[in-house]
Amino acid sequence: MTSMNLVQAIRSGLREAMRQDDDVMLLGEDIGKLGGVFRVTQGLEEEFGADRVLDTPLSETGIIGTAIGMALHGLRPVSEIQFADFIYPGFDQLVNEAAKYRYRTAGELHVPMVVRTPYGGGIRGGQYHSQSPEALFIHTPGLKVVCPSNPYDAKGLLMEAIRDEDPVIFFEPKRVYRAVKMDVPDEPYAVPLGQAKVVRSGAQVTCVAWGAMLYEAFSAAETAAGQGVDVEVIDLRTLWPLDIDTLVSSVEKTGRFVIVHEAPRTCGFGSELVALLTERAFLHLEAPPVRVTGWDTPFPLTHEREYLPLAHRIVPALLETARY
Amino acid sequence: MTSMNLVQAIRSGLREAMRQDDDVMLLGEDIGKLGGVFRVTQGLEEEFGADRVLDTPLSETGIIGTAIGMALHGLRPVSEIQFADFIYPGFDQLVNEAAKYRYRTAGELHVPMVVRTPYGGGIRGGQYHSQSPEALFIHTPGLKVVCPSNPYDAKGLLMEAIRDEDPVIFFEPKRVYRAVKMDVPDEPYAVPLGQAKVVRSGAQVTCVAWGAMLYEAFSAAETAAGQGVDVEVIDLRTLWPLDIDTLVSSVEKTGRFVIVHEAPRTCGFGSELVALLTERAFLHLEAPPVRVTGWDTPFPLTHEREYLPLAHRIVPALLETARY
Amino acid sequence: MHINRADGTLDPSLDPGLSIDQLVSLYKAMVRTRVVDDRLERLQRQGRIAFHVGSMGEEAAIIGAAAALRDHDWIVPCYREVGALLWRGYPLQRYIDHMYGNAGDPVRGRQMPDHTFSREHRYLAVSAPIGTQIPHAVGMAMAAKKRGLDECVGVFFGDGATSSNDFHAAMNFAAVYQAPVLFLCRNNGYAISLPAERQTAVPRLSEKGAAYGVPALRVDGNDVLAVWKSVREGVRRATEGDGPTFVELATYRLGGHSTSDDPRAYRGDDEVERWRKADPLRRLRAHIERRDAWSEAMDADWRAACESEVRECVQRAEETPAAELGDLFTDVYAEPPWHLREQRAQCLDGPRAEGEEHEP
Amino acid sequence: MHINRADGTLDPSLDPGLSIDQLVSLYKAMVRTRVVDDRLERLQRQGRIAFHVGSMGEEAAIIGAAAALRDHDWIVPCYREVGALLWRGYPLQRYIDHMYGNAGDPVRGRQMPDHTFSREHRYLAVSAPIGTQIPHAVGMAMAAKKRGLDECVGVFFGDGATSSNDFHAAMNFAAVYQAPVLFLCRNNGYAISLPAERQTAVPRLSEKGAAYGVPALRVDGNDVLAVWKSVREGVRRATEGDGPTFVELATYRLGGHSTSDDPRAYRGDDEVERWRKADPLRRLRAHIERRDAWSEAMDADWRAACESEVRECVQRAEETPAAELGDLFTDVYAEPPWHLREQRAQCLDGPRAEGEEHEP
Ligand SMILES: Cc1ncc(C[n+]2csc(CCOP(=O)(O)OP(=O)(O)O)c2C)c(N)n1
Ligand SMILES: Cc1ncc(C[n+]2csc(CCOP(=O)(O)OP(=O)(O)O)c2C)c(N)n1
Ligand SMILES: [Mg+2]
Ligand SMILES: [Mg+2]
Repeated sequence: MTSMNLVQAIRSGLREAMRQDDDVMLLGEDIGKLGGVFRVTQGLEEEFGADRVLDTPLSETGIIGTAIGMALHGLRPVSEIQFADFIYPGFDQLVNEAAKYRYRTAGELHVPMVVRTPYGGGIRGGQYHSQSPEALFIHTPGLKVVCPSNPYDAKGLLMEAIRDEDPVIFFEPKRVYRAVKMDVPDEPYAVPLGQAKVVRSGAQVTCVAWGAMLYEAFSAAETAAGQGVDVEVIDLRTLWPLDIDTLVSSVEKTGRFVIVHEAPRTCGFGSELVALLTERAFLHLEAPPVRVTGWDTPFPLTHEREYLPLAHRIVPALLETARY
Repeated sequence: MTSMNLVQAIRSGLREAMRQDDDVMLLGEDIGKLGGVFRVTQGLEEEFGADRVLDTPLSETGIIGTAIGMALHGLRPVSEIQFADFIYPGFDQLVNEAAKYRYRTAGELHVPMVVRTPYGGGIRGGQYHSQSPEALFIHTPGLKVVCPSNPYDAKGLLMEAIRDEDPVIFFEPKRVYRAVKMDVPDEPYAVPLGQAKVVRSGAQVTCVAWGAMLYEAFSAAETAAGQGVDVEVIDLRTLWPLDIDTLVSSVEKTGRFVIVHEAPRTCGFGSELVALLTERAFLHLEAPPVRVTGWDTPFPLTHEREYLPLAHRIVPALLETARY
Repeated sequence: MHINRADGTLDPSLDPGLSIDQLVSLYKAMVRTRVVDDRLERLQRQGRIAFHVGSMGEEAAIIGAAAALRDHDWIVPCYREVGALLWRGYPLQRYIDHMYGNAGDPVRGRQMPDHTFSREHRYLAVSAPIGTQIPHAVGMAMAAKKRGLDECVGVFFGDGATSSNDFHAAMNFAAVYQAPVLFLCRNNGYAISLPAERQTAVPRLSEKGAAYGVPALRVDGNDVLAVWKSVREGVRRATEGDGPTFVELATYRLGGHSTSDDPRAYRGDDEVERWRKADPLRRLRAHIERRDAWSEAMDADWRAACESEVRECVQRAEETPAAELGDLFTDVYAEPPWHLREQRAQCLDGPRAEGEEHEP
Repeated sequence: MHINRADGTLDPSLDPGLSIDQLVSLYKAMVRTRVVDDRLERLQRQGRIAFHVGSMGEEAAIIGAAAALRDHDWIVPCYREVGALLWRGYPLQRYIDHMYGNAGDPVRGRQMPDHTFSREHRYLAVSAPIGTQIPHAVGMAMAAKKRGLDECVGVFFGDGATSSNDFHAAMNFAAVYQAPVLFLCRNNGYAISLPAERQTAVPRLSEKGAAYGVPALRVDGNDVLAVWKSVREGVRRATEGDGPTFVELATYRLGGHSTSDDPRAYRGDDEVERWRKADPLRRLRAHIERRDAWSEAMDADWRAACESEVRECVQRAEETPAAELGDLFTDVYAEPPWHLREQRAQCLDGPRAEGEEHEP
């Protein structure tokens, strides 16, 4: 056990995966000597050599496209996209190729690869260093989408994602990178994909969040508790495939739910969660579902704290939902 | 008035827009001599010349990227992306550039352009000639998304989209291209963006659809009527910004709704409609919302008619919802 | 480069010295591909299959390149290279089953006709988006190199694909990482309707190599010997650690882009006629006939044999039932998650589509 | 190309004959940009601004190119060219307000520092995604050409951007449509930490022109005269209908990539020291001093004037209130639709964020 922040835990996950399996390769911009702009891969080029840690030219098409080829050949590439905002030049390769390869070869060829990318706001990054595009990938059959909120889960989920036989988009909450520390085993371990975690159990309202917003949801739940409202907080951890059972049982118990995410509200993942839970727990619902999300604007700079669904916006949503 | 199919009506809209305004330009692959693979632009190069109808190299990045430049300079480019499935190489330009230009220049520079693209299944096109990616663009603040179901609306909406000051993605239901004929004025006219149309009024269930699936919804409603269930069918026409009032009043009246779309269910536009209507008409709802959509797989070939949400799947949804 | 002259003689200074048996095999493969193409086009016109994208006129470029690669080298196709797959021994029946999307289709009716693959024959899966396969080839080559395998990758694409994002990224990565890959650019004169001269301002696509530091050459793609020789040289370079090579195979698409196309809308018959005279089959035939290894009678026999082979495959394909409905839901992920299990049950237990879709 | 020698003399055979006044103005603009850069870096270290991306060492490339364009030609920037905007007379106060994202910021606190624009100065808006501006420039140039305007477009980008999808598409479209555009490639040696030698396998980025049929040359980007002359020649070509030109401005980024960077992680001090000797300011100063148009005293005065100008702007910027909260919701569309009106009201009427975000 070592006390690690999120960056260190992810690095540890990468290192252990590379030690275990010579086929694990890293690709990305500035991930070599510099160790990535967030230093996640620091020291890995030194340990594993420049032929396993590829400091690539500036092309997300090239990174993701060649990673697909490597995966088809049996390697396990883990790409880093420097910011989620810059994933779009590789979008075609992800949604038309990686996601569909297994299907279009009836399972004979497939693409076991991971694309890691820091996402979300809160670091004064404005519209191009703050985006949360998870919904685009959840809408794409064939991709898995993971988003850890803490160092322990991050390492375990990442190692599991690397072992997974399907392409996984791994969103890292950059606001949490250095803000949270916790004990993390030094050895390899797995946190299975597809399992959400009830981080606070409560009886009156279910609050679903992931990544950096989990902390806001949690803090809002504590505040609400002070005002007599008992909130259950669920950290999704894997966004897709979703742990539907955990969510439905919680909402069946509470009859009320609030979804929190950073991405713009419209067609965000929150809308899918509202739809699924409304469809499946309709007769249990005692209040309209509520989404507390980023606004439907590009991500701003100066007012990012008013854009993000921080606790000050979650608390009233929880109270109103509970008292509806 | 001339009886026109969808292809002819769209062509007529393009022709009238180009006659009215010398700044309207067309760009796209094979849109010149060939008139596009669906022949929508047939004859336009001849009439307006190769410097207003640009038969471009094979690059969606180039088409959309240069169109943005033209729009910034005051032209009104209308690009054709040969199939919606091929829009992703230009995705970055659409979501990071076109969508955000006005915001990031505080309104001083903006991008009045239209991207036309045939979408959807039903022509035996398999996974790369059948996709319906509207949700990805609806999730992107700054873009408008239009999808006509018939020739009259198509021409009027297209002319309005070309005049619009914001970037518009214009999805053309290719399954309808030659299947529907109706009287269309030869002269220019507008169908305003942002207005849905109640194409069949009914009291018991609201059924929302757009594009090619409108016909399936309509037909299913007729079948349901035969079984004593009175369905209101709404053709969205503009997907975003949404005509929320028409939808909410309908659902307040019926208390029940079914959403139909071709795209995969998860994080499709249906989830947003379910969320919005559940949030806003919660106390009126008498049955859980239902989505009848494409399955969460890549678009198949042989079984495309079992993939699409055709009437045979909509009818039971309507009946069950009505009788819930 | 140009070796096989129209009169059937070879340029002795360039002759790569293929045996006459090899040349006859190449010719036979080219004819077989042509016969299959012809038949599929007719089937499409009869409405028995939905679509076909053929290689008429490009057989030397495709099969010559496939022959120059070694059997264990990967081929990464565009969509027009089924001749290369058949050259490698892919069963014709399997291909025809694929064209019908029936239960024998290796992709289970999930892709359009002419979008097949074979892991066994080291032939990657066709996808429609132009250019996307090019970085895959580079990634595979990088993997082979990292693993120290004596393996290279030949990737096919068209003149149009040189404008794609993927081409640019792939060429650059290949050169930077010195990947053992061959860029096999079938310049068949058109990207659907757009002539290659309007695709790019450079007269020869091989000039594009210079931007990346990828050695590039242009050869007569209708001359199977020139194709073979240049590709084999690329294989040598790749396997000796000299990195990628770009070979422009200058040829011509004698047919439409696909059965959905109407080439008369954008090109004249005279142009097509000119190119018919440069038909790669005719040229190679002149050579093997000149060497008395082939004759009019053998030609007729071979064509007849190919035709009856195709006819039988078609018959069997038409008797084979459609791919199973349940197949719609498998292979999205390694294991089907809850939502796909649920949707599969809904679909299989739900009402079946009957008759036509609904249009007013 | 190389004109201004280290000792301050000019190569007479290449001298473009700029007047001494012009040269002094260029020098002064370069110094002013350097002073602004210095000050912003310090402000960032003091936590008074969030971020800065400077141009130390690249002033000749940026300002020389801007000067060679005519005032009505559009400049399409990457993010490191504020020197070009200031050269065009953009008020320094507006720039500093932008750096603070305050109420005077022309982009209303919506973009990161150094992402400004000015329609009035024909300087398009900076965006962070690398390369995306390059096709915009080509589209603008195509528009200018279609309208018969005597106008061209100069687009800046870095060595890293040559690997982008957008570069590839833009170069190709520019050549195919003979757009009056200048590709101004600031090769400053690095894309963040990746040296240009590993960005691509070609030693000179100007070799990339050959792939597209875009005439290309490489000049010493630290020599303002060589920059000016080559860009002016490109302007001539563009406006005479000869289409695009690619100019590689070979220079060096003396500072970090941005204030977030730590260049010592990937390059040695000795390399930086070597390039400091080639500082473009020093070289031009040697020339104008040699012609007695500049002196030690004038230099000190000018630097002091620039410093006090910046200081005043900073002070005013710090006194200016933040951009308005309501601005968060405008300019998404020409007219705000219902959902944004609703969200705006929710936000303005709702609780305000206080204190810190919540982390455990
Ligand atoms: C990204 C993308 N855009 C557009 C298309 C539509 N399309 C299919 S084939 C084709 C032309 C391809 O030309 P080329 O690369 O020369 O190959 P050829 O068909 O001539 O062999 C186009 C534009 C596509 N498949 N993918
Ligand atoms: C598409 C994209 N990928 C990655 C980044 C992150 N990034 C910002 S600047 C930069 C390097 C750019 O290098 P270069 O083009 O040489 O310009 P320079 O900063 O040297 O002026 C990178 C990788 C980005 N902004 N956009
Ligand atoms: Mg071609
Ligand atoms: Mg650089």
